[in-house]
Amino acid sequence: MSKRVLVCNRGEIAIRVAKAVKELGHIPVGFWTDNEPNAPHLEYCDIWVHLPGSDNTSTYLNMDLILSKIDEYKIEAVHPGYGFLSENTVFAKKLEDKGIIFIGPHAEAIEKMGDKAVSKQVAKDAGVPVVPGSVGEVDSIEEAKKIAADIKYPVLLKAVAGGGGKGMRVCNDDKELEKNFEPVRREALSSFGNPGLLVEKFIVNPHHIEVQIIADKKGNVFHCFERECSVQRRHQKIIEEAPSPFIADDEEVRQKICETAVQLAKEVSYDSAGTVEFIMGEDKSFYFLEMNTRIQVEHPITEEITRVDLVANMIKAAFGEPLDIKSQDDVKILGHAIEYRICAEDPVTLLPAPGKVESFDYTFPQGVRFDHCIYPGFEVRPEFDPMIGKLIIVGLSRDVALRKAEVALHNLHLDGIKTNKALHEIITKEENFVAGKYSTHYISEIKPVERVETLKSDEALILKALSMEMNYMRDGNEVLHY
Amino acid sequence: MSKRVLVCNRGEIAIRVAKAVKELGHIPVGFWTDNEPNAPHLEYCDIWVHLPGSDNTSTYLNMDLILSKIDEYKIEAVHPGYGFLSENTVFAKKLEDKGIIFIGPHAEAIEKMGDKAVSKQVAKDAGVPVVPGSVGEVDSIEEAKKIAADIKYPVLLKAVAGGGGKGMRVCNDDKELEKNFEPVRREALSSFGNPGLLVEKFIVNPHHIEVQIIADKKGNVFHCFERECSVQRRHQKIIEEAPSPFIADDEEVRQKICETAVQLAKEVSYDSAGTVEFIMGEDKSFYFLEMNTRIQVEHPITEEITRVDLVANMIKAAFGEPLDIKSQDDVKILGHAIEYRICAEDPVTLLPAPGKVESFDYTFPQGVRFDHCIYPGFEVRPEFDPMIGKLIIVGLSRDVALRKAEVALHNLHLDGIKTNKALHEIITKEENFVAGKYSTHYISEIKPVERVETLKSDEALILKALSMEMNYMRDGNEVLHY
Amino acid sequence: MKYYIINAEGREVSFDLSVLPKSNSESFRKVLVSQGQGDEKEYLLKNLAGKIFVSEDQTTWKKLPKTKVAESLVNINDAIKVYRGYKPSGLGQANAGNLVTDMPGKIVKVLTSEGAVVSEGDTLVILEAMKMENEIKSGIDGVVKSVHVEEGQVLESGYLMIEIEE
Amino acid sequence: MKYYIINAEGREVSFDLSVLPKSNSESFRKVLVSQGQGDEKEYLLKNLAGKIFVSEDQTTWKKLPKTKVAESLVNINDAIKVYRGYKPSGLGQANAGNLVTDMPGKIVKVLTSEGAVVSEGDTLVILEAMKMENEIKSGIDGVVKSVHVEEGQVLESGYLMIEIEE
Repeated sequence: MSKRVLVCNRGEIAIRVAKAVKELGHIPVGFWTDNEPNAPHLEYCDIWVHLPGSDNTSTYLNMDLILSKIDEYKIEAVHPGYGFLSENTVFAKKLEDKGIIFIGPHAEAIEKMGDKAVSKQVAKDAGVPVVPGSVGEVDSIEEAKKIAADIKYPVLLKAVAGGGGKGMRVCNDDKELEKNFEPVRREALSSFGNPGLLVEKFIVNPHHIEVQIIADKKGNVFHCFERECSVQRRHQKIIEEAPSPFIADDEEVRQKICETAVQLAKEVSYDSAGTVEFIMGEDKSFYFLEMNTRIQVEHPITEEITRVDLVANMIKAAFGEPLDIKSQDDVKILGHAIEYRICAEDPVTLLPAPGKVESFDYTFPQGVRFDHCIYPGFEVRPEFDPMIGKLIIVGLSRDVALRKAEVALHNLHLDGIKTNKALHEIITKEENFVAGKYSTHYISEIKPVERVETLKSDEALILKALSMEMNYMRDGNEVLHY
Repeated sequence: MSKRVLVCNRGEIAIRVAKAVKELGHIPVGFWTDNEPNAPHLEYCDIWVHLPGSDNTSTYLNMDLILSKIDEYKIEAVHPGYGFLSENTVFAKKLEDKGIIFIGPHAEAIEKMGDKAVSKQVAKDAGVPVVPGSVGEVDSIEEAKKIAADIKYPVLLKAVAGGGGKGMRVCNDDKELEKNFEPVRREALSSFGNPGLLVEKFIVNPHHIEVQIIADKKGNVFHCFERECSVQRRHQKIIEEAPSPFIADDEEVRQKICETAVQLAKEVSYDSAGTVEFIMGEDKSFYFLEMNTRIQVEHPITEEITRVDLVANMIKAAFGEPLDIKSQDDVKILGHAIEYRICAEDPVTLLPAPGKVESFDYTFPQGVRFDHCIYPGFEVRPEFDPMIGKLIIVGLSRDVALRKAEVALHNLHLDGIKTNKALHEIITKEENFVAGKYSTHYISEIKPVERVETLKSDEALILKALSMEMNYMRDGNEVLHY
Repeated sequence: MKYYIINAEGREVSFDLSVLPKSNSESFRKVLVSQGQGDEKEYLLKNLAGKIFVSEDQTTWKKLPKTKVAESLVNINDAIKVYRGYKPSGLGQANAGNLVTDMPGKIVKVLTSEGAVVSEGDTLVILEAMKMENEIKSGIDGVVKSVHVEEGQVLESGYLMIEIEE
Repeated sequence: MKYYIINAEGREVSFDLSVLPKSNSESFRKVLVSQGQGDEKEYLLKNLAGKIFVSEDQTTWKKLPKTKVAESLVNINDAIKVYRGYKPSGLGQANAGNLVTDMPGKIVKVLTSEGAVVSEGDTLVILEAMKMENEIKSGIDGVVKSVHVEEGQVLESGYLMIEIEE
């Protein structure tokens, strides 16, 4: 029988989650805030709940307010999406205490794995190789320097509760460590409501490879193979692909890393969708990095090559229902998928660039999936993630996917806001990327976008005017006036 | 280097083909006719060519006019889509003579396989089992009766050049044969420009199972497994799925039927995308029915379970380029796909119902592909096929696909025209279909749609008015007046 | 705004629809619908991503089919005529004597007046629509019974401009 | 229809745009654009499935981005102001003395006339938009230099209604 499921998030992931909630016959409940009264995910929700306020701290991060709304609207289950409260143990616990289903792993698993310091220890105990670094939280700059001295620079300074690259900084010496310590603390607090920091060894020319886990409450833990997420900028993933072109057809390594991930998940009796992140050296040796105990931005590429609906199965798991997968053999790879994160950012300065979408249109080839929250008039707010869409391309092979990707990117038109589309187009044609040869330093190695062609010629201006003129004609044909 | 490719068709298939043409870096050229000046496929074409006239005979079936346009606009290749001139040997030959690439098999293959009478003989010679019946065209009712007497009633009367169920009739005795002979001739002439008829044994409770072939000009012939097309009405497919739930996990039969199809294709050195149709008895014995030497309506379900882009590869084959598939082992099945043909027809009388689409909207779950040519204002013309869209659902398993299908159908909203959506919804919940147990007589066995809920209550009417009111407000907010 | 809805079977629904002024704090419109005294109902309407949603309690919302056709709504098996504002005589079947706008436009000139004797083909109104001036001619010989428009007035489709009696 | 386009750098493009009457046989609109004598160019515009396409030869067509914003077009890194019809003084920076419509609407009442002495806050025009009557007030003390609107007139956004001199 159908349950009221709170989609406790916004943007494209809220839409993705609401779709899955509906697919399973439940009732999606969505939030809207004063800074986003026209939140596009509401279209997929049957019940709309107002969260007063215009900053995340008073809305999507406001646990008490959200808990009161959960009572008021008789919510039976909560899907946290990614970011916000998705890996907040306190939130998960409070829901557990209320007898409300948290669509994610049990609180203890979040506590252990969601917390990088603890998870590292758990991994060690399980015999999973880890990157050398601080065992627990680092509370002072002095302690940080001590650890850095042990493990040698360069070191990586990162938020305990972090993820998705937010709250991370590489430091090459004590001076940089001092410079970054406090800023990263602040970023950690504002982004995740937790100022805890870690210090660990920074591996040179690494690959970021992660394994998708899906598990149920009956002890079944399956992997859905790996994702290559090495195309990053400032530790922020911008292009992901599955399977990894680095592992390529080295089935031995693929099996090893996937089984390692399953082993670790079993260690904490993991019972939901999650991702085990590894850092892989050029000799294909890998170290456990962290585990994300939530659905991830890049989950669609895994869905496209395995046909496993991760979000739907995550919900089924939380409800104690059997997964669509009966055995590990049900999970196979067919084809190759690439995800491009479409972000509202200045193509030259590469900084987030909020604004209002004035025109939005695309004509994609067959084999393209676009998870997004864009519509003409959609406002990209500075308070929110500039990532507004994910262009997912799938083909029989990587070559086919790249062929389709080039055309898809070219035919995606977003006007009114600045985006990183040009960057994606450059990368898609760049020889090293085409060859599948890149580490996490790729972006800093290739030439960034210098200038995006602007509306220069009179003709271009005139065509804009013609477009408007035609709009009036069309609408004039449909509209009644008062 | 990029070629001008004529998309010699309209509707959803013209859009599908134009997408593939663009994907491969070529220039799609599209036709528009006086009865469809706003043909939606033009959006995907860079060059628009006018075919004067408002009936198919003077436009899409007008070979001479089309050939003259091909000269005028310097077309280098032609994709015929399905229907119209897609299996017309004369057309293919004339293009060959002009040195223009016909995106389909070589003319001789069309002649041999496109012609049911000849193809049957070819199959026989190749040792492929065929359904007993007339060897060649039947020119007179007397001859038809003689054959019927030999092979015993019931017999199937069908157009030589036919396909897609058009120009077909079952006759149970001489009387019915006499009654149908002339009408079917006329239908054959008007639909395919060829009045030739065949008479063959009608098999009781059969399954319609077909195998997808993709081949290149270097002698590589691959199959992309089978499709189950037994949900038919008046020999018109309305729901197809892949793989076949009837063959299910009987890999032996699957291999046998697929290899038989490849063998037959090789017999005529087939060099494009094509489909070998079989009729399968309840003992899983199968007979060759016919070969469609063109892309088929239901090609997407094969694309979704194999990830092979059939249209793109068909074009590559015609241009003598290597296929995306290097060996038969590259073709694997992952998941299960179902296609629902969305037709503009009266849900009660089941007759085509032309009209104008007044509102069109959907919110689909993840895993749905919708190949269509619908937009608000789109006019379904009586001259054209009432099939305006194909709702393709894919999931890890058939159960998952059905789960998604139910929600997808429910959330597809088409207003202004009558459609067979209600029929699809009933079938999707019907126990025999859910169990995957059905023959080609399925539709006549299940209860048809009796009545579709209508706009009755005052409230419903008021809500319509509110919707309008809101439209004016919205547009009034955007539109400039003169 | 008065609404008249007549469906195919000729059944008529009429009601008063008033859109309340929108306060800045609200992201939706309040609409009052009255089908007669006492019987008043408030709907909340919201335009989201170009789609229209309706709610009665500001919590449960459902999407309304966004009909782009102005004067007529056609359901899967039910044809309906909708008139806004002025209730035309002749209801559904506006005849040759009822000059009804078939597209939105602005009255440029009214060339007749009540009581005037007109004959078929006479231009009675000039309507500017689609940036063209359209001469609206009488369909019959007769007497102008009433003129419902004035110059400068902006009209929707399906609006009865002039009625003529034979 | 006269067009004035001023982009961020203040560069101005002005041209005459006339939409030719549409014949029934044509499914597209012909538009003449003139940037001065001799320099005239014909464009073909077509609305297809709600999208806009342009062609110069009726054969090769390309899609135009369908901008829904009326008075301003913002390109990926270039802000542009567009005025239709009347060329406002002050170009981009319409100031407190230039009353410019910020939404489409219809003039209900004009409460002033040329030469009138007005002071800041005086209501000079009542503009009906979004079914609400909006009082358009003077932003400065001064004398009404010119009135460009009349009652009943329907205006687009960015239209200069009244100019006031200090």
